[in-house]
Amino acid sequence: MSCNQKLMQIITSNTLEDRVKKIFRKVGITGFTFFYVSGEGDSGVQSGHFDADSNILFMVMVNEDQYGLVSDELMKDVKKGYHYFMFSLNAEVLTPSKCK
Amino acid sequence: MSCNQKLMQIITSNTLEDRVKKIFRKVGITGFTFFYVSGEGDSGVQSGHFDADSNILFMVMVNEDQYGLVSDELMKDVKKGYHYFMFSLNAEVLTPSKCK
Amino acid sequence: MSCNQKLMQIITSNTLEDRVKKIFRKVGITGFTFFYVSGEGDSGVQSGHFDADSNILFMVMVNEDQYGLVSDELMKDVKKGYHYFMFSLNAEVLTPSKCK
Amino acid sequence: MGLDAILIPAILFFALGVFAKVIKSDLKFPEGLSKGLSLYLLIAIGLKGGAELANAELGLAIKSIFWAAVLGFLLPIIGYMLLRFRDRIDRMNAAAITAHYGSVSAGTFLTAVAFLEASGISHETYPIIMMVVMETPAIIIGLLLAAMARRQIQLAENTGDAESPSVPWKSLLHEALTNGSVVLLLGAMVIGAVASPEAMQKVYPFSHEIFMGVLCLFLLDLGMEAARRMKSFKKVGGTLVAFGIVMPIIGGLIGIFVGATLLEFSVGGTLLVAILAASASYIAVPPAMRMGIPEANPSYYLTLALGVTFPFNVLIGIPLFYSIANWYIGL
Amino acid sequence: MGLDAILIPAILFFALGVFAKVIKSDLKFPEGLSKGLSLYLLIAIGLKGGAELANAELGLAIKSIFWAAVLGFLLPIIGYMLLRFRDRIDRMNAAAITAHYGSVSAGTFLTAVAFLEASGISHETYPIIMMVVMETPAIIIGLLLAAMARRQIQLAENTGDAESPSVPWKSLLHEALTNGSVVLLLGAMVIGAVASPEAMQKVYPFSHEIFMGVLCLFLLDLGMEAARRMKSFKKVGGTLVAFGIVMPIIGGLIGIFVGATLLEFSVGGTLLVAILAASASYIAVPPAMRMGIPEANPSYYLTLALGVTFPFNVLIGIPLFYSIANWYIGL
Amino acid sequence: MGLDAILIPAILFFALGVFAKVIKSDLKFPEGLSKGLSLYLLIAIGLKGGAELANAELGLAIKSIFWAAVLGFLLPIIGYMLLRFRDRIDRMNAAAITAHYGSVSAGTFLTAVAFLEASGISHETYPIIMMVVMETPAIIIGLLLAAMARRQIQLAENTGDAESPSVPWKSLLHEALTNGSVVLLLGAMVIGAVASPEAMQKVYPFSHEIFMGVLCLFLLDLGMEAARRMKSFKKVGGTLVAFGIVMPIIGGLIGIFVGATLLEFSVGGTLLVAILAASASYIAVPPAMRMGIPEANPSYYLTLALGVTFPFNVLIGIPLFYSIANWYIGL
Ligand SMILES: Nc1ncnc2c1ncn2[C@@H]1O[C@H](COP(=O)(O)O)[C@@H](O)[C@H]1O
Ligand SMILES: Nc1ncnc2c1ncn2[C@@H]1O[C@H](COP(=O)(O)O)[C@@H](O)[C@H]1O
Ligand SMILES: Nc1ncnc2c1ncn2[C@@H]1O[C@H](COP(=O)(O)O)[C@@H](O)[C@H]1O
Ligand code: NA
Ligand code: NA
Ligand code: NA
Repeated sequence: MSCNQKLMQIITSNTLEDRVKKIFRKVGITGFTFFYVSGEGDSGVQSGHFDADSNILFMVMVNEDQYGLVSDELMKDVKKGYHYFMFSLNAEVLTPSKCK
Repeated sequence: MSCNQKLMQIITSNTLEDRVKKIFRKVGITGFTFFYVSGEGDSGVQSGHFDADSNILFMVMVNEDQYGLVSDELMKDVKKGYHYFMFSLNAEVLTPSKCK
Repeated sequence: MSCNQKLMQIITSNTLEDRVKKIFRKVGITGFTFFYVSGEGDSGVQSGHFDADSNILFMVMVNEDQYGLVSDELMKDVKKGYHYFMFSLNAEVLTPSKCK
Repeated sequence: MGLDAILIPAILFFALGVFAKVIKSDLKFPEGLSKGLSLYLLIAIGLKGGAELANAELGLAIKSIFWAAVLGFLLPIIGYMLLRFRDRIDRMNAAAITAHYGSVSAGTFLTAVAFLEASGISHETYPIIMMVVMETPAIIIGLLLAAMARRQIQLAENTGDAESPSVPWKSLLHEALTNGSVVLLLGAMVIGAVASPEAMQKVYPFSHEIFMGVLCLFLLDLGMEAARRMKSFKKVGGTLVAFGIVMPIIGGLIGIFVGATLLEFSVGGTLLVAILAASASYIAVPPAMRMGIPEANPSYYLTLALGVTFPFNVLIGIPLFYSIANWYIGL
Repeated sequence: MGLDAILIPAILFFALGVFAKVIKSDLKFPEGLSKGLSLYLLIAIGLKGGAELANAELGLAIKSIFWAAVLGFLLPIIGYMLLRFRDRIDRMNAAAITAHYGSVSAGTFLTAVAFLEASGISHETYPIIMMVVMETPAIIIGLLLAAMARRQIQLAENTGDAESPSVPWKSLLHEALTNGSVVLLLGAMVIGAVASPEAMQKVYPFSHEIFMGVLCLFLLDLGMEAARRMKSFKKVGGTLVAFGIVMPIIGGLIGIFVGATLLEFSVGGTLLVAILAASASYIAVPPAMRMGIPEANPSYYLTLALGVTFPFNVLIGIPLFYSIANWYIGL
Repeated sequence: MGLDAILIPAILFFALGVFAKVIKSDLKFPEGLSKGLSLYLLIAIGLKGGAELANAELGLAIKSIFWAAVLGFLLPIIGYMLLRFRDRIDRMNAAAITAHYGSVSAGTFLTAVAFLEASGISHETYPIIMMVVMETPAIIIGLLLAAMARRQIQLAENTGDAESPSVPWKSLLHEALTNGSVVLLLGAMVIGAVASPEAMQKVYPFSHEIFMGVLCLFLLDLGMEAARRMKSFKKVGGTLVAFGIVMPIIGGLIGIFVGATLLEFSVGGTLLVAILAASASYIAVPPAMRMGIPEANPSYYLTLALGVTFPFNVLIGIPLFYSIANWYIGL
């Protein structure tokens, strides 16, 4: 009853939380997980003190179709200059209800 | 000295923290990691304000034997109605003492 | 424009945060993510109440070269007795600027 | 009793929180803050209650405890019947939802206290001990209803026991009795009662003086959270939303009867009993339902308790029950 | 006006925070604490301002609001011209940076208030409402400058619109007006103004009495954060660091003129206007720039606002502008 | 000096925390809260100490500092000898554990202060500065003992240096001296001493008045944490648990001698010195041991400091050492 899906992870500024959630909704994603992280990168140190220097990490498990849709949408934003650090991992989903 | 193992991740309600830990103990798992996350899914928005609407994410690195044991136990709960979002990733463990 | 890289994760005591960051800097890593987690393992329960019993989890996406460099450096510390729980996952990086 | 009765800071901050989310402001509380505030409030109210109950009349205290337990057992049963009427809501969800209405919302209770204090109306302190008592029975009733429902479903489906949760009664009762907020409230009451008054004096600036301000902050956060839950109205459906308003009215009226007639409290004390009966727990009960009735949908009961009943009580219930109590006692 | 004027606890704690990071201490604040402290401070200052403004002179209040808006529009344009002089800083970064200087830093403002109170100098309360007003215009100007810059870049590159961010004006204006700190500050002011003084009295121990202490804790944290940012000076470059000092001096002088001459405030009130003009926002504006000008580098504007201008104002600006205001008004 | 001496709120809250975990309640503090409370307490005690030490006698202050340093160097050596007796505990763990006993637990110290204040017993303030002094020497001794042990192990094993940690003395001394709690305590003391009393007055509601209440909250959390650690008794073994009780008794007695005879303090001041000597650090030292003696097992020293010695001191040590000090000084 398990299935193979893609675990996408997106690390970006806390201030773009709603923007990313809107993209999820747009492509029909109803399940996702997120938490706040710190980090360093091209846009400097994100130490988590203010909204503007906190990072959020989204984890979203998607099937092939959703994967294409959501990464296309996110990539549009990347081209506009938004800093999304995105990558995906191959996962085996064990919860049966999540394999439909 | 590295080895291949499974990184299991389980996302569930904060209120089931002890239940999951008990399962770990039952199958002999002594090492695991967890942290609190927010999310959305079939059981609604988990915004992290109260214990009842917070999520916990468990990460546990297991070998093949443990993998079978722990996923069986967790699946029993899933059948009872508990919401565990479970998946596994293939990992290469580098810390030698964790490869025994 | 995507590329395959290694997602290294290092779980260790909060008190070694600066030590790990120094290693990153030494091998030329400028981008990484971290957050605080709880856990159990050989060094006991890390419940997150004090600096001494909190864990930190580092996520760092590296190419093959960096992977060798950073894991060698970290392994030196492991041999000295430092508790680093380290593993790596195969990731597909989607952000173009991170694939150079 | 005009509009200005609800123009107290606590309620205004609640309204500000709702407003912020309605206009989609990005105002956000850091993680952990609302849990911390809620710990503080439970301790403060417990200490206060304990210190005053140390001088309480034993007979009346026992009577209050008795009627609190009765309310805790009775209300969920009324609620269950309402929800199951014409089979509108399935058994499991009905059991889980109704348990919330037998228990209490400390936030609503404290807002009612603030309302009374701002209006200069005195009140008995027995309702604080009633609050402690009411945390537990509703959970037990909810679990019992669910266990019965599970049996019926099994009989209907003729399935074996294999996959059904054999109710872990021991651990659930333990959960109900050792619930964090019960322990904190009861513990603080005991400390407030046994510690020497001089020593307690040094704790007052923390537990009493800054209390109202902390409550404001807490209600601001709850306002935002309540508004966020309101978005789920559609998913939850009209029946449940209606229940979230009807049930507190029924509870409040029963509470007024218990407070005024059975316990012979003043208008202030009666209002507090009404609020105990009218409010729905969103801290202690949901975790117990998560554990004990995993089949129920958490977004139903959280939306109801927090998105419907809580704002209803804060904005309408408190002044409404106050007026009714006033009128009823004055008869 | 000697050294001891800045020996007030708030400033000393800021210095302690800087010192801790300079000696590389491992002192660390838990996550969420500084966000929580900053919520508290906004509420407290809002309540205080609201209560006092309830008795304010309408004419002067409107005049203050008007000049606050003018400052908010004017300062970013001055800043933009400075940054673009000889094409030193590219358009996008110039627009994003300059928006911060039109808005205000509540932390700096509160330090100035603490400075005045410790020195026993009275001040008008209109600057609090000016602070609210100034949060928004600068954001709008910044976005306008960026939109113009984007158009020019496109014309220059002759590229189509396909990949350029079509400015989502609606959502950005919404963001500017419903920004968390605006809502909190304005909301608390309204509550402070409409709630009955007796009810407010119960909130004071929380909002007034422990205020100075909380401010100290907040500034300790900001001191550490400012010092951490100073490490990025090299990356940011000399031009920008210089701008981070020159701009608040220009702003402060303009602020003194507005406060003393146009609004005819006392020395205390004039200092506060100077600080409004001199300070750079590091809470409200950066998120808006992240959203609206994604092309700009966040480490530039955060380093400037927090690592340069903030410490400059706290340690030098406040006593400096106070002396100048004193001299100017005494002329 | 009966049971009611420990019936002060602070100790009762500690007991409540232990009780909650013993009955397996799900009571939980949000992440970061206990770190935040501990920051607050260090600042508050520092400010208080600084303000009073500004008027202290220089001679006695220097004498206190001297004896504090002696205690900090001496106690770990005694502890090391006890642990190494008959080779019961290996060298690395012995060094790491013993360092904790040379340093102090601010939580225990503050509970002792609360105990004295609740009993109306006055005390000298020099122990506060002694607390600051004692943070560091023990860390250095611990590292030295470990360095010596490492050499011996190498000689025994005849291995090269390749894989052994060449002690990074510079960074470890730096760590010991710039440790967060040292910086905060010392910084707050300096601020308390140099800031003008009028300005400090505004900080008092935060730093003094709500102090006792915050301490209660902190001890509630520590009680839960201590109880959680007690579960590891089995892993840690009887020898270590016994050490965790014997060592504070030895330390306390030496502390009484230092306080009463060498420093000629009153009973109150003597108790505080006894507690400094008897208590084991669980905030400043563990991180230093993590860094400096990675070979040692952290669960040993955390279990001992937090699960054994801390509850022993709070529940038994304080009244015990008080009685002994009383008797000894009365001789
Ligand atoms: N190589 C990396 N490995 C892990 N996280 C990274 C890496 N690069 C960037 N990040 C994360 O992504 C965020 C945004 O990156 P950037 O756009 O480079 O500023 C950073 O703050 C980090 O949290
Ligand atoms: N597709 C998904 N991707 C990532 N996380 C998910 C997904 N679906 C559910 N979750 C997480 O699992 C939790 C429980 O899911 P559910 O049982 O669907 O309510 C949610 O609150 C999310 O945090
Ligand atoms: N098998 C495991 N799976 C996941 N996390 C682990 C595992 N073992 C150890 N950890 C994490 O690594 C930390 C240090 O491990 P240890 O060195 O065994 O004490 C623990 O506190 C856990 O957070
Ligand atoms: Na109720
Ligand atoms: Na400005
Ligand atoms: Na000691």
